[in-house]
Amino acid sequence: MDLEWSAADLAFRDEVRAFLDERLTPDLRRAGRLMTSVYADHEASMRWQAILHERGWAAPAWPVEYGGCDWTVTQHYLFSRESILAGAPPLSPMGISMVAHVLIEFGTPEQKEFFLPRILTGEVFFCQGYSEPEAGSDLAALSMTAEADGDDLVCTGSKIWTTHAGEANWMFCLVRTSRAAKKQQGITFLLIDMSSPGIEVRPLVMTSGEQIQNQEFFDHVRVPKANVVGEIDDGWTVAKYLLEFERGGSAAAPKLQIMADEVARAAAGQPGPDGRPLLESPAFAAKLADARIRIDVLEVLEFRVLSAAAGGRNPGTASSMLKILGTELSQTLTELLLEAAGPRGRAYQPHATRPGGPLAGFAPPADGYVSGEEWQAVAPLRYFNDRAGTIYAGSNEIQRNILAKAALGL
Amino acid sequence: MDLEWSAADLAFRDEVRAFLDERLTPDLRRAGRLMTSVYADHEASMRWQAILHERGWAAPAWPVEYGGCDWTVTQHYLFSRESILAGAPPLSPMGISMVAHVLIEFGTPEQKEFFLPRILTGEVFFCQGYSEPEAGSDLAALSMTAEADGDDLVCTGSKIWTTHAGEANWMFCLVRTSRAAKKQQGITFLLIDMSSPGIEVRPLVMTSGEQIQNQEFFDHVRVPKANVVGEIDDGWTVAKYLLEFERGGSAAAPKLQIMADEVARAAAGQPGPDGRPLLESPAFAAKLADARIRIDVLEVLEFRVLSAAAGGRNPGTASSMLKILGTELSQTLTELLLEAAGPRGRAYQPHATRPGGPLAGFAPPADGYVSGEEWQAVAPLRYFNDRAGTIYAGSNEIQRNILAKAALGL
Amino acid sequence: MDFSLTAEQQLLRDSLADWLADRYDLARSREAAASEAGWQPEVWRAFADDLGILGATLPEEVGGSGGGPVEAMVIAEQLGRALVVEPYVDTVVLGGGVLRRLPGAGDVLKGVVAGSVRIAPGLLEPTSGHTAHSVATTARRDGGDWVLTGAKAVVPGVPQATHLLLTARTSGEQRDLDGISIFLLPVELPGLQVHRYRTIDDRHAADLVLDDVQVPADALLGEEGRGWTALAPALDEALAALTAEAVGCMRTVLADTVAYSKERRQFGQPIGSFQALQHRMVDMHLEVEQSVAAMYLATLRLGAEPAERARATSAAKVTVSRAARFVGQNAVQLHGGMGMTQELAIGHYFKRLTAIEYELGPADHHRSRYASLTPKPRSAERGED
Amino acid sequence: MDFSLTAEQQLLRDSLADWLADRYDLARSREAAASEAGWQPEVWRAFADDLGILGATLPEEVGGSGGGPVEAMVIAEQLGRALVVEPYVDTVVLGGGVLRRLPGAGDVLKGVVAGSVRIAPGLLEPTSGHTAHSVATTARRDGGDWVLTGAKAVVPGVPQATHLLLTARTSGEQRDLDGISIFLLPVELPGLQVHRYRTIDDRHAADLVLDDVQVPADALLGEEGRGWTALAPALDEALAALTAEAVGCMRTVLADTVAYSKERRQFGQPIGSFQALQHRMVDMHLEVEQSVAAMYLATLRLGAEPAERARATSAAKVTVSRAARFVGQNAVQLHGGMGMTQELAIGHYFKRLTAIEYELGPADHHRSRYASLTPKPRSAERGED
Repeated sequence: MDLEWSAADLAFRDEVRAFLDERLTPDLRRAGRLMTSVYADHEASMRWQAILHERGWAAPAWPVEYGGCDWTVTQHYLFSRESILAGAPPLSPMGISMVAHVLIEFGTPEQKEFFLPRILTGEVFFCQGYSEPEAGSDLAALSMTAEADGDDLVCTGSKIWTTHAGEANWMFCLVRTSRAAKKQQGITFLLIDMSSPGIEVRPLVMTSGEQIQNQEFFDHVRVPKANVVGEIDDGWTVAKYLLEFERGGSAAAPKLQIMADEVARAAAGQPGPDGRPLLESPAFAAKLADARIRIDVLEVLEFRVLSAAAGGRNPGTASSMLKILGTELSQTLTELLLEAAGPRGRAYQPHATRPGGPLAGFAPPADGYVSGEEWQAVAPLRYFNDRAGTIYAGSNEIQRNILAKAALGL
Repeated sequence: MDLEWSAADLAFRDEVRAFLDERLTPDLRRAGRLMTSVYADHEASMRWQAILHERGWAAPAWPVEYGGCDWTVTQHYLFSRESILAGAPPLSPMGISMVAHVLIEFGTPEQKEFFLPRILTGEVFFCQGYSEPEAGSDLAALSMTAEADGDDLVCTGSKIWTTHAGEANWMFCLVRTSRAAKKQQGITFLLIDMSSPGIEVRPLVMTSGEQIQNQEFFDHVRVPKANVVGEIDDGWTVAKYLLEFERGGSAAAPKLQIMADEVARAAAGQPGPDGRPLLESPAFAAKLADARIRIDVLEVLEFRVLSAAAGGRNPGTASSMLKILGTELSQTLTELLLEAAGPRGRAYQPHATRPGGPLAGFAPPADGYVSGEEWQAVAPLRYFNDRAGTIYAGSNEIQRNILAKAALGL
Repeated sequence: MDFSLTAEQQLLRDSLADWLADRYDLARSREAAASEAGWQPEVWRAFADDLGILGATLPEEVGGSGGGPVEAMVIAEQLGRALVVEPYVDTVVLGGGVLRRLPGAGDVLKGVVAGSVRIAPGLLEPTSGHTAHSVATTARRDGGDWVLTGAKAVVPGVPQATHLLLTARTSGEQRDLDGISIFLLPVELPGLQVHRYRTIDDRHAADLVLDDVQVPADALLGEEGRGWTALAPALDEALAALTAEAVGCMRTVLADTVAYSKERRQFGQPIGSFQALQHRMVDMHLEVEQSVAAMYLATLRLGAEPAERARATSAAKVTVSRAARFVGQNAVQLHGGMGMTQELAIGHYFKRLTAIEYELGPADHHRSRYASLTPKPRSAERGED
Repeated sequence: MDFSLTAEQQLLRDSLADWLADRYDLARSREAAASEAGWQPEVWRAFADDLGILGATLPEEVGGSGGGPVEAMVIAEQLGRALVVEPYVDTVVLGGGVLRRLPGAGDVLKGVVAGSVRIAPGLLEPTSGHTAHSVATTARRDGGDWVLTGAKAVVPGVPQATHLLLTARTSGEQRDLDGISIFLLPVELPGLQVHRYRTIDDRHAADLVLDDVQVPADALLGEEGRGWTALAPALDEALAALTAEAVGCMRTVLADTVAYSKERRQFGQPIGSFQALQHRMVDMHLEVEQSVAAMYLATLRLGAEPAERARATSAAKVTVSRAARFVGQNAVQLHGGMGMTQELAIGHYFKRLTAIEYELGPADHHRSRYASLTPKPRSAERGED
C-alpha cells in the first residue's frame, strides 16, 4: 500500500509536463486562468485542441484505432492532472468525452467514419440536448417528439441548458419516439445537424450576465433515421452508458488545488479585518485550511477510484460521492475567492474575464478600465456560475437519493 | 417599537431579584450550576419549591384561586428569566407546569381539590407517561391498554423515557381505551397512583451513566375511572392542550446566556493551542461569539412571542421554531464547554456533579478526588444528556415537518 | 417591550409597498441599470415627492419628517422586497446619517429630502478592505484650501450622485480612528478621475483617483480629524437598514421558492413534496425569521451607548450575512437551472443578497467586532460553595 | 499508487476481526471497565500470544514482526470496530513508537511484544491543554539520580500499565520543543501520587503528582532534552492509528444506524424511508468515506519528511474529529431515545467517538497546525500576460 507513482508513471508525467511547458502559450494559460465557469473561451479551447491533436493527444481515451492513446488508466489520470495543474483551457467534453464514446460503442461504421475524425479536428462540434423545460432531474420525463416519416424523424419540442448551442454544428439529444408505460422506454438517441431548418436557438442570460446556456426550439425538424445511434426506442440504454462518462470526471482534486492556490495568492495580497493580509486572518486562514484538507482527502478518494480502475475493479458508488464532494468544495472555493476579492468583488466587469461574451446589455468601458486585478473581476462571475455544479449532471439531491439506495440499501 | 421593560416591569424584576438574592442559598445555586441535564438534583429542587411556595411563587402561572399569581405575561417571563439568571434549580415541570394545567382545564372538582394543593406542597409529585417503546415521534401509535372493568380501568402495557419515575408517586399518562379507525381516537388521559400493584419501574442507564429515565411495565394495574381527566376516549384533546405547555418554554435565551457565560469563564482559565487562554484563541472565540449572536437573536424572537402573548395575539408557529433554535444552540454550547474542558473532559466523575446518582456500576473515589474543576466533570455528562434536546418533546425533524406544513404551506 | 408599528409607520409601510407593487417593475429597473443613466430618476422623484421617504428619517428643520431608525427599517425592508436598485441606504441612511451629525450641511440635507441632492459615500480604498476607518487618502492644507491625494474604491451610487462624501486623513496612521476628516464635494470636480462601472447587483459604483485635487476650505465638514464620531453611528445605522433591506429581499426569495416548489413537478409530484427539500425550506425560513429578529435588534439598539449599539449591529450583520448566503444559494438550488438565469426574479435577488453578504463588512469582520465588544468573564464564582 | 493489503496484512485483519467477533463481547468488556481491574487481562494475553498484534509493528530484534504503519492501521481499525477498550494505540503505537526510537529500551519493548509490559504515556499536564510539547514538569539532576517535580493529567491506561512514559523538562521554557526529556518509570514508584478514574469512554486514566520524586539515572531514555525528536513522529503515528480506530468505530455506527432505520417503524413506515433521514445517513456515509481516505493519507505519509507527515496526520485528525462528531451525534439522533442509553451499542460507540474527537488534539488544533505547515503562495504569476 502506497501513495507513490511508479517510475514509469513519473517518466510519463515528465513527458506530459515537458509538452505542456513547451506548447501551452501564455495566452492559452491566461484563458484558463480567467475562466468564469467550467467552460473556457471557445476560441482558446479549440486552439488548444488543435495543438493536442497535432501531438495525438486530443482524445487520449479513445481506442487507438480512432486516434486515441494506448495509455494505462494511471497515464490518463496523469495527463488530465498535469493539464489542469498547468492551467490548460479544458476542451469541451460534449464531443470528445461524451458522444464519441457513444459512437464508438453503438455507432454504425458510417457514423464512426464521418464523425470521429471531424470531432478530433474540431470540424464537428457537438452540443448536448438532454434537459427539457419539464424534464430536469427527472430526465426520463422528456417529451420532445420525433415522429417517423419515411427515412426521417420529424422532431418537435424544446431542449434547454445547452452549452455552446451557438458554436455547435451538431447536437446529440434524446427524443421521444413512442409513448410507453414506462417513461424510460420509447426514447431515442439522435444526432441533429444544427443547420437543419426549423431550429431556433435562444440564448439564456445567466445570473452572471453571461450567455453560457441556451434553449432551442425544434419545429418539425427533419432528421435522417441514419442519425439514430443505437436502436430506435432504445435511447435510454445509450444515455445510461453515457451518463457514466459525464459523471466520472475523476481529476477534480487537482482543479480544486489550483483554485485553493488562487485563493491563497488572492488573500495574500488583500487586507484582512485587522489590516494584515487576509491570508493571515485567523478566520479566513481556517476556512482555507479546512478546504485544503477536504481537497487532500478528496484526492485520496480519487486515487482509490483510479487504483480500482487500474486494477480492473468497479468503483461502485464512488462517482456520486465524488460529484457531491467535488462540487461542494468548488463552491466553497468560489465563496472564498469572492470574499478575498473584498469590496472589488462587487464590481461587474466581464470584459476582464474569459470567455467574457456575448453579454446581454453590457458595454465594456472605452478605456478598458478594470477595478482591481483581473481575478477580482473573475471572482463574482465564477461564484455565480459555479452554483450550477450542484444542479447539473444529476443534482446533488439526486446523487444523495442514489447513494441512499445504492450505498446504504435504503 | 422598543426593547425596553416598563418601569413597572423593572420594579417587579427588582422584587424578584431581591427575593432570589435573599432566599437562593449557595448550595441551591450550586445544585443549579452542577446540573448535567435539564433536571436539577431532586432534593434541591424540592427544597427550592418549598421556599417558593412559602412566598406564593411555586406555581405563578396557575389561576390565583388555586395558588397562582395575578401576574402579567411579562411578569411571568421576568420571573422565569431572573430565576434562571440567578442559577435557581428548576422545578420539575411535570406537575406544576403540565398536569396541573390539564386539571385546571379539564379536571373534576374532586380532582382539583385533591391534586392541586398537594402538587404545590410537593406531596404529590408527578411523572409523565406518554412515550412507549413503539410510539415515540408517532405518539398516537401508543398501545398501552386500559380496559373498563366496573369502576376501574385495567391497564396493561409499557411506558418509556419517564423522568423521575422513581421519585414520583403519581403518573399522568395516555392509554388506549378503544381501537378506532383513526389512531388519535380512543385514547384516554389517566392519572395513575404509582403505588398501585402491578407496576414495575426499570431505570434506564443513559449514555452519561446516569439513570435519568425509566421504563415502566404495567401488568393489569387497576385505576379508578375517577382518575380519568376529561372524557374517556377523548384524551388526544387533553394531550394536544398540554403539548402547548410543554413546548412553550419561552425563556430559553437567558438559560443559554448563562451557558455561554459558563463557557467563557471556563475557556478563560484553560490553555488554547498557542498557550494563551482558550478564550483568546481565534477559532474558539469565533465559535463562542457566533453562539452568543444566535442567542441574542433568539432572545428577540422570544421577546416577540412574549410581546404577542402580552397583546393577546397567537404566536403561531413560533413554538416549533424556538424549540429547534433553542435546542440546537444548547447543544452547541455543551460542545463548547466540553472542548473548553480540554483533556480533563474525558474524565468520568459524576460524583462531582448534580444529581450525580444513582449511577450504575460507579463507585466514587474514597478521597472524593476530582480531576480538574467541577465544571470539567459536568461538561461531558451535560454534553451526553443534552443530545436529548433535539429528540424529545417532538424531535427536531418532527418540528421541521410541522413548520413545512404550518409556516410554509407545503 | 413593543414590536408594533405606530399608525404612521404602518401607513408609511403600506403606501410604499403599494406604490412599489404598482409602479416598480423589476425588468424595467434592470434595463435602467444597464443604461447609461443607470437608474430611474422618476422613481427617486416619486420617493421624494409622492412618498416622502427620502426625508422620513431626517430632521424637520431640513424638511424631513423627523423619523428614526424604525422608519428607516420600514422603508429599507420594502425597498429590499421589491429589489429597488436606487441607492436609498447609501445616500439617505449613510450619507444623510453622517451629514446630519455635522454642522453646515443643512442646505445639502434639504436637497436630500427634496431629492435634488444625492450623496455617494466614498469610504473604502484600494488598501482598506472593508474597514471604513482604514483611510490612506490624505488631505493637507494649502493656504485656505485643502489638497486631497489618494484613491477611493467602489464608491456606490456614482451616476446618480450629485455629491461625494469622502474621508481623508489629516493626521495619524492609516487605521487610526482619530485624524479622519470628512469632505463634501461636488461630483464634478476638476482633477478628479472617475472610473464608473456597474456592480454585480445592478447598481453602479466608481473608483476615484485624487491626484492633488484642490478643494475649498468649506469642503471640510465638522471638526478636522474628528470625522469618525459622525461616521461610526451612521455606519451602524446603515448596517441596521441594510439588515432590513436583506430581510425584504429574503422574504421575497423564500416566498418565490416555496411557490415554485409547489408548481414545479418532477417524478410525478411537486418538488415541494420531497421531505429533504421541505426541511431545506424550513431552514431557509428559520434564517429569515432570525434575520427579522436581528433587524429589530439592530434597529432598536441604535440609540444605545456606542458599544452596545455596535454589538447589536454586528450581531445583525453576522446573522444576515449567513442568512443571505444560505437563503440565496438554496433558492437557486431549489429553482434548479432556472435559478441560474435572469429569466426569473430569483437570479436578481440572489445577486443582491450576494452583495449584501459582504457590504459594510462580511460576517468574519463583524463576528470579530462583536467578540471584541463582549465583556470578558468575571472569574468563576467559586466563593459560594 | 496502491491501496491493497498484502496477503499477510489481509490475514492479520481477518484473523483479528474473527477473533473479536467470536470472543470480544461488548457488554463483558464494559463490565470489566467498571470493575476495579478496569480491563480484561486475558484479552491482552490473547493479543500477544494468539494474535501477535502487540508486536506486529515492532522490530524483529525485540520479538516483533517488523510491520509498519499499515499493520497499525489494520489493527486499530478492527479494534475500533469492536470498540475494544484495552489501550492498544496508547501503549503500543504511542508508547512503543517512542521507545523504539530511543536506545536502551529493548527489554521493555520485548515485554510489550510479549504483553507483560504495558506503557502509559504521560504527556499532558494541568496547564498543557492538548499540547504535548507544553511541559512544565521538571527533572533536575541530583547526584546520579533525577528528581522529578510537577503533575501529569489524564494519563491513559493506568491500571493496565506496568510502566509510565513521562515527559519532563530539563531546560527551556514550557512550550519549547528543545529541553524535553523522556523518562521511563515503573508505575509503582515511591513518592508518586496516583489518582485513578474511569474515562467517559470506559477506559481508565490517572492524574499524577510528582513531588520531588527521585528516580535513577537510567530512567532517562535517549539524549537529555532531545525527547521531542522521538515523540513527534510517534505522536503522528498515534494520530494515524487513532484515525483508523475512529474509522472502525464509525463503520459500526453507520451500519447499526442504517439497520435500525430499516427496522424502526413510525407513522406506518420504516424511518429509513423518510428522505430527510436518508440524506442524513448519506452525509454520515460521506463522512465515513472521507475518514477512510484520511486514514490512508495519514498512514501512508508517516514515512514522508516531517512537515509532510505532520500535515497529513493533522488533515486526518481534522477530518475524523469532524466525522466523529457528525456521525456520532446523528447516530444518536436517528436512534432517538434508545440512542441516549447504554441499552444499545450505539451509546458506547458515541462516547468513544466523543473522546476521539478531542484525543491528541481537537480539530482547531490540527487545522492550525496544517495551516502553519502549508507553504505560503508564490506571488501571482502576472509576468505571463
